[in-house]
Amino acid sequence: MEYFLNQLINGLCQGAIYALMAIGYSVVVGVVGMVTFTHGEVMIMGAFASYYVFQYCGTNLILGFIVAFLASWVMGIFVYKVCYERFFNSPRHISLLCTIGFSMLVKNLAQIFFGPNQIPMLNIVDIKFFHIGAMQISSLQIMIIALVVGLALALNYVFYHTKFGVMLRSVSQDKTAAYMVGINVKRIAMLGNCVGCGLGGIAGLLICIYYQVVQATMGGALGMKAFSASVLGGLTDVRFSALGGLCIGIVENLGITVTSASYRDVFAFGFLILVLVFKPTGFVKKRGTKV
Amino acid sequence: MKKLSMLLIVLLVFSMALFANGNKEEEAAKAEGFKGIIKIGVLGPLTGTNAEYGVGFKIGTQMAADRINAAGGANGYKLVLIPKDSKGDPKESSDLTRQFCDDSDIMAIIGDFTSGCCMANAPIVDDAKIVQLSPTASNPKYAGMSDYCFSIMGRQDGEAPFFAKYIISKYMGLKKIAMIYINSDWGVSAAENFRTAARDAGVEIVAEVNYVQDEKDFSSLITKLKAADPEALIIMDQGAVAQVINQVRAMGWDIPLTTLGPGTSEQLIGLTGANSEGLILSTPFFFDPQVPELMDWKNEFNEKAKFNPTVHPACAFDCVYLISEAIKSCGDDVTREGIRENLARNQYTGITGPIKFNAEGDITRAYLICQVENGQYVVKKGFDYSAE
Amino acid sequence: MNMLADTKKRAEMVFDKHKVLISLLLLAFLVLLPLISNKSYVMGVMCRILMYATLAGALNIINGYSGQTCLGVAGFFCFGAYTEAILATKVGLNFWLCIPLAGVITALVGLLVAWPTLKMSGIYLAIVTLGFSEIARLLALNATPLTGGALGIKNIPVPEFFGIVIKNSRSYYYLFLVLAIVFIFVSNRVIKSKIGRAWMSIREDELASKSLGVNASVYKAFNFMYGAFWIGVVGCVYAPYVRFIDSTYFTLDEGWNILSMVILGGQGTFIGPVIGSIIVNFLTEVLRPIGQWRLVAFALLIIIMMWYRPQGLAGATDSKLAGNKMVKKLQDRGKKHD
Amino acid sequence: MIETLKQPVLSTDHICMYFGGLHAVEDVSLNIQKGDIYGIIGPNGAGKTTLFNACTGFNVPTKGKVFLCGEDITNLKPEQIAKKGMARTFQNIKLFKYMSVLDNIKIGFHLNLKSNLVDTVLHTKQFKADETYAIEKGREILDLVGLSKYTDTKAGNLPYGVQRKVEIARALAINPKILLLDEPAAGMNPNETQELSVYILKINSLGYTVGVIEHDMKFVMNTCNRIIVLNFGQQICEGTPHVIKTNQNVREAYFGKGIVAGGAINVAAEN
Repeated sequence: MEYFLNQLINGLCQGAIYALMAIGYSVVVGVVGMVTFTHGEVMIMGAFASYYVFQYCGTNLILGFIVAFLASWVMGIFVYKVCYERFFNSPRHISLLCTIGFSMLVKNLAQIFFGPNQIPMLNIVDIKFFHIGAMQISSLQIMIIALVVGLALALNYVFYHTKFGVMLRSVSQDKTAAYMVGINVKRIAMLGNCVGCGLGGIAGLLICIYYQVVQATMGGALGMKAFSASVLGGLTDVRFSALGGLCIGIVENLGITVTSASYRDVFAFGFLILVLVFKPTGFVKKRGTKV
Repeated sequence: MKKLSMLLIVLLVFSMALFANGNKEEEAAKAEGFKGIIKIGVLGPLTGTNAEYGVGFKIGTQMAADRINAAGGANGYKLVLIPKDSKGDPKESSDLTRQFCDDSDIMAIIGDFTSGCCMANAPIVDDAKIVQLSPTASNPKYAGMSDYCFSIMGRQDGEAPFFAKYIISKYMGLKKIAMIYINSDWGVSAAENFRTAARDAGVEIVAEVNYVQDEKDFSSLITKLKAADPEALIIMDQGAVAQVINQVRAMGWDIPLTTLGPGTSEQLIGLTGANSEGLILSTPFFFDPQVPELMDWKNEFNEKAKFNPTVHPACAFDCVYLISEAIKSCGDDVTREGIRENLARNQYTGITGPIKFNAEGDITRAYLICQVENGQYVVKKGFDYSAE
Repeated sequence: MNMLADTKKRAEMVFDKHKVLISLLLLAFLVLLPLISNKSYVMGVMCRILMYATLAGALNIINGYSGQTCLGVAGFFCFGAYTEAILATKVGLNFWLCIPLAGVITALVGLLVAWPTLKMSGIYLAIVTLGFSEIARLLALNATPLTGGALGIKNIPVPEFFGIVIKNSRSYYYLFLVLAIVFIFVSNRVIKSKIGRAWMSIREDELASKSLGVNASVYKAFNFMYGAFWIGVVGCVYAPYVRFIDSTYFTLDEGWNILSMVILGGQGTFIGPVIGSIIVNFLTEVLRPIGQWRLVAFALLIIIMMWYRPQGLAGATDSKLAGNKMVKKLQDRGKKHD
Repeated sequence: MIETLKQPVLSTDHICMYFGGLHAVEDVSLNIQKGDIYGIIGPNGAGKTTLFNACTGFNVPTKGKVFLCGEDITNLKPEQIAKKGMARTFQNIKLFKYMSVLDNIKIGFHLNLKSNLVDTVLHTKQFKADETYAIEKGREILDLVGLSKYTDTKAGNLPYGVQRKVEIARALAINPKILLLDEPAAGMNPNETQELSVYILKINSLGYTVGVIEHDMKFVMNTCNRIIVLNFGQQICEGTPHVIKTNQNVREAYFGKGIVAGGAINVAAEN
């Protein structure tokens, strides 16, 4: 029993990270209105940035998160300029393929400049353990879950209680209409994209702290997880995407407990496909913006 | 229809580019006073996840070639190495192997790194009757695939039993262990052999889990293993060992760790820091600080590569010497078949120890027990297993 | 400007006149190539070009002609190859029987994948196919009793053709050549028929084609199956060609690789994927020395292509694939007329 | 004989279409007889297009039934309904822009072509017959409606008015029992509208039954022989142009009578 609870905690932690990735992802898709394949790479760039900060300015977690956020923000600008700006009126698949190209570009450049090998990220946080009966949870896991929840709430506030949030939502719902009422759609879209990427960067850093390693080739798989998580959440809905992330994380880990880790992605994507079969738009009732 | 002709033109250009070749090296070598040149193809993942090892191959082999040529070459012939990047991708590897096979100047192929690539190349080298001598392929099925396939890493079914019998049961004196291994051709066969050996040695495997390449999160696996409460954990992998170790410690599980695969890799210690303290592992070969020429070799390598060598480049180094020995004993008419025959027949002692191929083209190695003590690999000779 | 257009038209007319001649020339060149040089390396590369040309072509049927986004080509490839390998090694079935079997099985898998997402927007199909591709690979890696697991399947028997053993890459070159020609011939006929028109109408405007009685979901599903069929067939020929397959052959990168051929070469035409395959494989050979930078170059090429020629080098200019520039041009023309 | 005359081509039976709280179409019953040119008019937001969508299967009606020649087609999919013989055009032209006019028509013939995959690959008689049929009939229709000079131009390059005509011609290709036109004259200048009116009358004279949504009163009055007026989803009048002209409710609906208009504005504000 405790064993399963322990596994549940692992799943929860994993899921929390997926959730954070998914939140960023769904902000991007929601506001820009186009699907991206670059999210994984963007996240890893954030992680690398803060890795180098840790190298030269000592391990200061807060600083690390800020740097990761900003680095990915900048990446977001590039992504926007390259993959979105000129494709708002084009068929969707074009910008999609463009993002695929961009992610290939970033991934390989990263391999060239940072090397293909794993780079250790040790002792960023000193880990303590708390025992509740036979089940244990580490301070790192608590930190991750807390941070994710906090960010999710903050984002929710920004989205639904600030002027900026209203602009973001208006753009995500109807670009033309937003334009009519005098919102600078392209600028807002870019900002939204950057916010999403920034959150991705934080997620990236968290992942690397959790796995204690950063590697240029990590991005692809993570990006796909983020993608599937936010698809589960209906692609554009922040809260449901977070839920999707959690679900995938838990399903994965519980699946692994009964079989083997070789089936991890089988569980993740199998679950996704199953949900899509029965609820074609994921957890949400109806899709927000048409993507 | 413009497109059709466009296609035609592209094709023509393309084929022209393919057929164009020619070389001046022969004359250059003659001028230097060699009888001629003998080319050896070197395959390795110079890029990609295993790049570290591929680069190791390149440098190790080049060091060997330089030494041989400095000493008057292999039987008067200058050895020229042609390193190519297989990226650890079987398709890529096969193409490059074909390329080597076509080039009649190339007398032998050293490589590839992974067993998968080597096995993909086996039919090709078998057709071309050219030696494929892999420094590192340890899949038991590999060498048997063709008369022209050789490996000097020592097979899984050599190392794993040693590990079970001597390290686990004798040296550590344990009865219950847990096993985590990578689900790749290497890992699976390693685990397989370990299981059988463990059964013979009376060691019980209370839990075993596996994972695929590029796995990053081991927490649930570790929880699983922890639940079985073993006396020690054995990790079978090259790439992810460091992560497993770190995550085991990150989950506050202080269990004796042993690993089968990475050998005495400096990178491993770099990646794990204090976490790998006390890690026990087996290695066919160890850069023993007591042996000066080994240290020289290590330093020379480090100058060229800017990182410390594992066992793999050392094996690659030996491969070149093996080939050159084979060439020597070929006498004057050096042929691919000739090299194969002599390679199979010869006996040679390289820096990684004595090498004598069995009928299949594999060798059985003697292994050392190492342990990590304050960030250094230390050879433990707890008892003399070789006597048994 | 107008002059230029005229010369272009005239040139095309000339080419049209010599259409047959050119294609014959091309065919002769391809058939005689092995006699010019039978180096197994050259042959190997040619095999790869032809194989990928067919794969990309099949993918183009899905992505290019019916405008669906399939990213899981590696998965179907995997299914085809493993079907052949298993049937040939475990059951001892004749290679030539395996071909249709592998095709049909892959097609059915394709249906299975496409079905859940037919009613949804393309992006869902994209993620589902992507997931499927990974699932297929992992199943191949883990279903040890059937697929040999991580150790893969080795010594796949080589096919025989009336006593001629198809062993070296030269004979495979002819095999792949025939396959490619058959594929293009058949698909060309399909595209130039009711079915092909229906596919393209769906690509251009699904609502309109529905209002004309085109059963969009059925045709999309069929389109998916058709593409999957050919991918499976190629996989079936590929397995004995490499003699040894394991799951590492069918990673997502393989999928991206094939996709990039379609993108660069051009979608919505038959010549496009062929050119794409030639370019990518040619660059692969030529750019070997620069190692990793090669992939950077590919990535840049893809982006540039999306920026300036979304339909690809030889893609269908007069289609939705060509993106908004074409639309704008048309609208302007329309305005002028008003 | 009498019955067949009596039986309407398209009829809706107390059809309702609700979107959440919004009653877009409320209890509308209309009968379009063979040979009619049936106008559906009403101010913006009166639910005309929604009614069309409900008839053609693009939306499933909340309540009520739709009959095509006495056959219940209420819950069928658009393509099935098209198969039953109902063609429609769209408010914003939905041509296959990049295809030639003839190809557009060809796709219209989709339902009439019988050849299957085998025929296609082997180029059997069936296939050849189909192709020739498609091309000849296509040209025939284009001649009929006087568009033959555009046969090989790309649909997207045509002027707006002509695109309309092509779209209608394409709808004719499925050889429909009834043809529904959604605001064909939208965005046209008076001359084009005039031409269109002639065009539709011509099609009608070829024996096609036509249902048309339109704002342009003049156009409707000159073209249609029966008219239904919708307002806020409810049908307020049905009959010949003359009846409509003289109907009090219609005047109110269009030119407003204090309360009605006021109420209207309120409702509009709510939705």
